[in-house]
Amino acid sequence: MNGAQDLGGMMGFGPVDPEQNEPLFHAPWERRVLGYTVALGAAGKWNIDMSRHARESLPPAEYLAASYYEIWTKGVERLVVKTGLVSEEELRLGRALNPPAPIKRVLTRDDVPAVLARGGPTEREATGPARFVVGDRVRTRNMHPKGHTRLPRYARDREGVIERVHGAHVFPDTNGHGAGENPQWLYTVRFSGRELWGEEADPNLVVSIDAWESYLEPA
Amino acid sequence: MNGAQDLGGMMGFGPVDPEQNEPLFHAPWERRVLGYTVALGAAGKWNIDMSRHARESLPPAEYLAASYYEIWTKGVERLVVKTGLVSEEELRLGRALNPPAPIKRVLTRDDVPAVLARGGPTEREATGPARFVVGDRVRTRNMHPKGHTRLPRYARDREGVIERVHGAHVFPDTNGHGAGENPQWLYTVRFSGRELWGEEADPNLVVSIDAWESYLEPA
Amino acid sequence: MNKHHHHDHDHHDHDHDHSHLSSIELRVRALESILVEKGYVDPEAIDAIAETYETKVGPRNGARVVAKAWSDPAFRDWLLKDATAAIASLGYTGRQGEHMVAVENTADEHNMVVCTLCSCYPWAVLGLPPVWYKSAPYRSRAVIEPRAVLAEFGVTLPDTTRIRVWDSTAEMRYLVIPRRPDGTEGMSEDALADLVTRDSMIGTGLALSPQQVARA
Amino acid sequence: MNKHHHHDHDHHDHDHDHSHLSSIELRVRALESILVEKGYVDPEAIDAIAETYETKVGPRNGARVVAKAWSDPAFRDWLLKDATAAIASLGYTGRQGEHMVAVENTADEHNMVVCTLCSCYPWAVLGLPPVWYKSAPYRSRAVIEPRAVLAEFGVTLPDTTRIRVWDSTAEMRYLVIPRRPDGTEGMSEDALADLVTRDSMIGTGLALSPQQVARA
Repeated sequence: MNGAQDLGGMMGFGPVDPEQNEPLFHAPWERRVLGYTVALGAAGKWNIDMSRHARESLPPAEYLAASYYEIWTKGVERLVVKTGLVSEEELRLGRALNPPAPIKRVLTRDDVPAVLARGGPTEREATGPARFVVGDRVRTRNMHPKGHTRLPRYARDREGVIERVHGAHVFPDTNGHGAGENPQWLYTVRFSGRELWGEEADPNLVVSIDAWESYLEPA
Repeated sequence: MNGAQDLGGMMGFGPVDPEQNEPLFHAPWERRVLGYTVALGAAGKWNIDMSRHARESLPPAEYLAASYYEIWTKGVERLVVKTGLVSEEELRLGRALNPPAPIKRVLTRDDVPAVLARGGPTEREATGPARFVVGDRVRTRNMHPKGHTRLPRYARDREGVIERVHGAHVFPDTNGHGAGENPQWLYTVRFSGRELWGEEADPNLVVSIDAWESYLEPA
Repeated sequence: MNKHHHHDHDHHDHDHDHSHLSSIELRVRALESILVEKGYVDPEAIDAIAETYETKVGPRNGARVVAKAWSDPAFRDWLLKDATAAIASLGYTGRQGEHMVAVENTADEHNMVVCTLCSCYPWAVLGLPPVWYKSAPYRSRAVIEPRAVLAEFGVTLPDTTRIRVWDSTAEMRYLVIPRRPDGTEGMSEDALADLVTRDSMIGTGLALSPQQVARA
Repeated sequence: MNKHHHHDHDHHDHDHDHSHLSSIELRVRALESILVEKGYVDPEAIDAIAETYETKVGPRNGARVVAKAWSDPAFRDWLLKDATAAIASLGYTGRQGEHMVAVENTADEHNMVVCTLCSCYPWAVLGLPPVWYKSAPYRSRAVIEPRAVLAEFGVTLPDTTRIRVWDSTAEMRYLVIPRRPDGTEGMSEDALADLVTRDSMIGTGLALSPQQVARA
């Protein structure tokens, strides 16, 4: 979706402001929401693309005003409600009212090291040959889906070059809506700064995105 | 600038929500800020493009969270400070501390009908012939200026057709920064929905923008 | 949650700007008092400006233009050819209407006006814009999914009707001439003007039928 | 004005979300208590997850990868060819590092990593991302004006150095191998790792010189 999350090339946010000796968390609640958001992965009720979509579909003014962990908080609230783990009323009242819904697994303390060390690889066996090889010239599609996508606006309908081929990976545009993994070949596509930003761009800038095969056409 | 004001094609804002029997103003302060923003035009300290730029360069989260007249309020606050009519300290304290700056004119009640009836036409005598005629195919430039511009992102680097020629008009990209009116030929450029939004767009959609000549190249 | 500190405003398009919402009235008043104290602004001029749009300049102006175009083919032709002059002949000129273009709905094409970059609107013929016109939902969606927007206004057009969206990115201001409803032959311009709603001149509505007006 | 009703948080990248900022802690706690009461989440697992990034997984992991690449040409070649396997050989695997790519800075090219669409970051080698990496200024500007961003980090490169920005739009995670500083011949991998800052592995910094480390 063309939402507020799609920030590449936007202006008006001011300078980057790195914090010296930044702590890992700025408040205890950040630590908690990180922890339970990750832990809830084991429940098997959603995938990472659904998580991202839950965050990016927050109202734009709310998304842009929120800190990262505020976005996580609102995201996980949406996910537990949408998947029926928690009712809106429970969330509003701040306490459990209904019996728990069945989940796949509860992560225990002992599971944590193995689960984090395993992560969630997204590479899958390819179901067909790759359409493109390194060096091919491609053009990204001009597409504006209302649902989840990982093709940023600034890189749509732009001509670039295949720089790497990464195997077949889970396709977020369907997986983010629970519509299946539908793995597709994934490529790093390189663009000149001028192709992306016009003739006034830095002549020594090259930007790449990682793009699924269906985002691309031969140039 | 690629700011939050450039809303065409963005998603996530929800339904349009027309209010039945909407009043002209929703609170007395809206009426006041409308009035003095318009009245201050007579001071001759800024032009309409500078007004627009003052509003659109608000931080994006603030812009999107604000109502129209809140944006006007913040815009006029910025303008009076920037042009030296009011100091930041005066604004903070809410009272005058320094003597007034010289202005061109104070609008009186009696002036209002004539001033509103005259408005601020932006057509100027052309300094050269128009580059395009009705029916010409053109392509908008891929440009991402940091300053004020009136070429929306969704209509950049798109091919369209000249539909109307409007004469030479004040150029906002310079006028908005006090860098002169530099009038240019102004055109209505028509695009197919598919050119703008890709092959999944409504086949019976046509969208136009009004574009200054320097936004355009022959297609 | 924790919304006790701000007032509930009537606006549809915002409820987020909490740092200033409760104070906006004070803020606007404070700046006015500085402007007046410094002699930059005459408070009576503020009232005169607001009164203009409260009592003189509003969608009734545009409705008269449309009614005349429906009634007078020569005026219609003039309006389509040089809207600024044709509209000025009725006395409607000036701020946010300096350069007018009139666009006519037909059986094949429906026109709709938006300003995606700010909220440009033909004040001289329609007055001040409604909140929805200035809101992010309308500004974002009118150019990419106008049919869905029209549906939210209760307007459903055949898929074969072309939607023609005018994004007011310059100082040209667009007035839609809605289609003249059936059964209005012989009606006076005044009576016809009653059929012409504000939304029908933005393109998010259609002109009313005489029956609809009678029921209202 | 009128900001008395909300707390001042330490964040750099926000101060607008006033409806929830004061209540976010309550809100997070309330959801945790529901999740625990319903048996979906074990509170000890929450601690174990946080502790992992507090004590085990952080930029020191990445620094060891870089130091080894500087010291061992065969490892460097492996890292550039198959970063996931090479990094796994040092014991760094898993969440937000499942698919790694290492990119090497040279005299001609400087690499920089961003995630414009969310905040993807190679947790397995760098730990949790800093606030600035997740902020709108960095995410918006890194792809359009990376040199200006670098300047804000105190990094000024010759105009002739190509800036190569990697926007992490998929599950590939990028680790920048900064240039090895001069005067580091013969240093141990442990000592070299001390030169490798987090920012140098994102591409918003350079590796430190031994003199800079000694002064710190």
